[in-house]
Amino acid sequence: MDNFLFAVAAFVLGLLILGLVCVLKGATLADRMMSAQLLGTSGIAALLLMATAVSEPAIIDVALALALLAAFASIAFATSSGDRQDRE
Amino acid sequence: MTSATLFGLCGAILIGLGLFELITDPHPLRKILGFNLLGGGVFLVLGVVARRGAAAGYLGDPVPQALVITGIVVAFSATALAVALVVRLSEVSGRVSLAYASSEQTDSDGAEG
Amino acid sequence: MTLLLARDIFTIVAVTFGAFFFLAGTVGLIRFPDTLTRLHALTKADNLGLGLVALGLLPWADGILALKIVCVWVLVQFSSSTVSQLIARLAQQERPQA
Amino acid sequence: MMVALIVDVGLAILILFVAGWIVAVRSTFAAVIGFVVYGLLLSLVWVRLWAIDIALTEAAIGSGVTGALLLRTLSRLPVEHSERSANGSFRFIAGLFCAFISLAIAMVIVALPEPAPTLAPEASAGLPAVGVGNPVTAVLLSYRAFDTFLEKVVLVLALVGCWSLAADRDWGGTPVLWRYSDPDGVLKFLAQTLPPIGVLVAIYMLWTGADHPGGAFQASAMLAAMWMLTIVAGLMRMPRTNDDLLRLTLVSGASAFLLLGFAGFGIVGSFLAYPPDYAKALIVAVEIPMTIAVAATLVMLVAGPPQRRDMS
Amino acid sequence: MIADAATSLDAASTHGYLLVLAIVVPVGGVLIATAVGGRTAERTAFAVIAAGLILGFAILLDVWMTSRPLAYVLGNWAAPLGITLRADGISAVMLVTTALIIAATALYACADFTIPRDGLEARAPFVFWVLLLAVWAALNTVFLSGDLFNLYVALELLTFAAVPLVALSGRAEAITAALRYLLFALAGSIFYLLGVALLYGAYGTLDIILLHQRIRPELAVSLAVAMMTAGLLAKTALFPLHFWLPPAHAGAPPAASAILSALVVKGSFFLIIRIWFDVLPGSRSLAAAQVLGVMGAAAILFGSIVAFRQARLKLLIAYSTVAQIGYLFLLFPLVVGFEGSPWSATAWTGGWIQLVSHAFAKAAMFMAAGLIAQALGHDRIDDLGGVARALPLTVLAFAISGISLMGVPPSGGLIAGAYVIRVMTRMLGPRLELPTLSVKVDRWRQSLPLSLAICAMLLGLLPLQSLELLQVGLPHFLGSAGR
Repeated sequence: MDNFLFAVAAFVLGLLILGLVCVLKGATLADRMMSAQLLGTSGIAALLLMATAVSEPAIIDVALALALLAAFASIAFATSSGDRQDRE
Repeated sequence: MTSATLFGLCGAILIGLGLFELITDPHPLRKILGFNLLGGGVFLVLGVVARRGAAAGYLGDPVPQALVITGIVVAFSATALAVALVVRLSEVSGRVSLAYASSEQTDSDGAEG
Repeated sequence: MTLLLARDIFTIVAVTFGAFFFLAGTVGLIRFPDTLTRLHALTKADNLGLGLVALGLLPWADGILALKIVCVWVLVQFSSSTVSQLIARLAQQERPQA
Repeated sequence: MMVALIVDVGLAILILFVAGWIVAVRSTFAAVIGFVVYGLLLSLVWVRLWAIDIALTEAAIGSGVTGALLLRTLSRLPVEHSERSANGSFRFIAGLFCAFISLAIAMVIVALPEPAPTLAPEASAGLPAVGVGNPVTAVLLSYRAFDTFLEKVVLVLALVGCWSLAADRDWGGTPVLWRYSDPDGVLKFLAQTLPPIGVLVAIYMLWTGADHPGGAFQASAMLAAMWMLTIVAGLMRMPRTNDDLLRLTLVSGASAFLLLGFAGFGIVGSFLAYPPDYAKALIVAVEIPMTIAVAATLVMLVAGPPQRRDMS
Repeated sequence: MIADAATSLDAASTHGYLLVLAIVVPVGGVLIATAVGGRTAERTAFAVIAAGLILGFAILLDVWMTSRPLAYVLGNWAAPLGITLRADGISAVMLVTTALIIAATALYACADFTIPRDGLEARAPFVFWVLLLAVWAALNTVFLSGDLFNLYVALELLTFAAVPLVALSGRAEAITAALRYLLFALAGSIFYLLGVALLYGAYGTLDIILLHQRIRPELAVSLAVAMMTAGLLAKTALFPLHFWLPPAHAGAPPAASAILSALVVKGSFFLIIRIWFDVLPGSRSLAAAQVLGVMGAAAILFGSIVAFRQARLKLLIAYSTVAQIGYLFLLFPLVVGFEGSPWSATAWTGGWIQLVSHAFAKAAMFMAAGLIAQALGHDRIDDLGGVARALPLTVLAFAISGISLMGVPPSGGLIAGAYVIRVMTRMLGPRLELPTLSVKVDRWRQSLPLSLAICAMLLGLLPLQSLELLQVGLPHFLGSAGR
């Protein structure tokens, strides 16, 4: 089971690369940020999987912290880029 | 190869990449990013040292781990100060560049008191 | 014994489906034509992908830990829906660029 | 654990890919987004290195507060794309030089002694005297408390340095985080629901930090993020930089350490030593002001120098 | 001597608490000044300076009398787990030098950075007083800490205190200079940290004395020391890593320039010495020392020539700092090259006297230049004619410190002499009418650079063999003249 969970974690991380390509290609700010949000969620999923695979509950705390803060960074982006447009 | 060595090598490359960005990119904000890449690499090396020192029932040596935490806080403070300087520079001079606005030796009567 | 086996199967199924939604979300993000449909794909990954993964892991966690996992999912829902709204607004504003 | 190694290799490749991209991409904005992702990946690496405390710190700082800081900075700078220095040969030589440095470091890392020297047994042996179960917390708040004390001073100085960049007339004014008109009230909704959870998580991190991964710094990053959220949503006001309470809060972390240090002088006869029976209680007692002080410092650092006039 | 030091690992010296106080008192000052602000900042600074002077001299006296280093084990956690503070001869000397120069600078700066009587806090005074104390705290930590990572935090503390001082004037050039300085300093300290990481990975300790006992000549050590030295060279601004220094030191307010040039660059230099002579075991690489020596010599030539060509007094002094830093590095090939012979001890003592003397002279020069610029409203060298009659004491201070820069190392006198003489001839040069002074400068204020300059001069007259103090607590490498 541990190996299975690890494998899924690896798979989700592999998707991360695809997501990164999105960030790279993203035509608009919104696209880039969506990809970054997806990356955050993927990271959280990978952490949850790893936490169970290696039975280290503290890793879930990292996921918790990421869930709170990655969202914060996204909001910082979405709102502060609005700020930029107001000025332009 | 163990995972620790793998991430250690990863850290070594990150150091090179960060240093390269720090040296070659003229944009100060990118230099700051370069410094952070570099810092990440150095912390990773320290983390690898910690992981290798697993003993006494711990999966890593707590001393270097604590050093990394202190280092991350210091690096953040550094980033904040550097970024504030960049913003101020662009407010004062209207540009984001490390080049000096005028030649160093021109007499702009800027002697301060 | 069968209970343990059932738990394994449940986890494998749920996590696999979760991973599938992540895949769908990512592919959607790359392939869909405009920002709003891409946003739709993203929310699928956020809601269902993470949700199923979390669901699959729940049997392995006890008490407070299970609560934390649920908490993680709820938090991601909160922020993802908010960010989606903000991004949708942003997308409307900068449509000419896209 | 073959699969685990594959995950690690994948992670290493990913992180190098992102780092290379940060270096190569032209748009500074894209580089900043890349940097947030870099922080996220680093915290995964820390998990894989069994350094959960660092993973928490990196998640809090790398993808949270630093991300906010850099994005806010971008919104204040004129939009411009990074102009590459045309000097190709300089870049080539610099590249060679950096590659050489990487190679040298790699050689040393591969040749590090086996078994590796470690202070883990000493750190473990000292734990009963400190009264906490998390060895990293013991290092930060007892064995090497002096480092942590000076690090709090570094934060205060960074803020003084940041404020020193204000215009003279703006001194004592109020920094501006960033504004969002929030037409749908979405942000307000989030700023009302998220912070209670965030504060709860922060308190949990602080409390659990004594015996499990977590601790004051992670908690303060969480508090800072929540505080910024409420400020951006307009639910709370940014304090003035000459506000007495703010100033006191900012120095309270380092000051608590200082008082504790002198208490150690008086009671145990050594600076920064804890009386054995109260060690854990004292550590938590220092961590609480420290958490609040660092949270306030982080918010003010992201917000930047004070301003008096209206931004727009 | 190592045996002495090793016993002090376990037991703190009787007066070891002085070391803690020497760091904690200025830090406390920083915290109080930041918290209360307003006029308190200035008052706190002077209270701290009084206490700091006493502490500095007390530590010096203790080390001198007992001929043993002072040590203090923080929190009762002995190395390798904990951090030990140590004061050997060179730390004690640097503590006192720093205290004296900070005190003089503070007196000098009162006039520029008075907090207005209405009690409203103003930017520049607040920042200056807080950061003056912070620089002091950081330097004392650099001089006293016996732990490599703690030294990293101290280095960063120094950077964070020094950079805003450079930008204090708020002009675009000053901010650019500060930003460059910050980037150099950050890169420097992160490489220092990398070296620390590698050393810990190889030997499992951060304590300088333990490391000295465990260290062996191997690749990890060479690379670590190379990284740390390179990082610190960038912070010390040794040629060719000096680019950031002249605009940074010339663009700061005079009181800040005095601190930056006299003391801050010495902090990272001190650390290089620590690593080379306290951490490394006996066999130091002469080749590496010679590389440092050659860079030093290049810095002397380059700095002096560029200084000679400057049109502005402050820039001239800043470039002469580049040259003076070069002189400091001549210590390496001399001490390493003569290792084991009495010459080594002479070179060691000579190097330290020169460092201290340069610190006093540089502070005096920047203060004098500040007074001149304030009085004349400019600092163009070509228009300095007649200033000697208007500000005789200041010009005398400038002359004496110039002579002490020229005189201490006999070999370098000529090059340093050229630019000093150029400035002096302008200052003393004939001019039909007295220059119009835009501001009147108090006599007591002029006496500050003068007294620092006289200190610098007197230091040059010390006989080189007599100072055993400078060798207290050093590992044994200086030959028979050492203890």
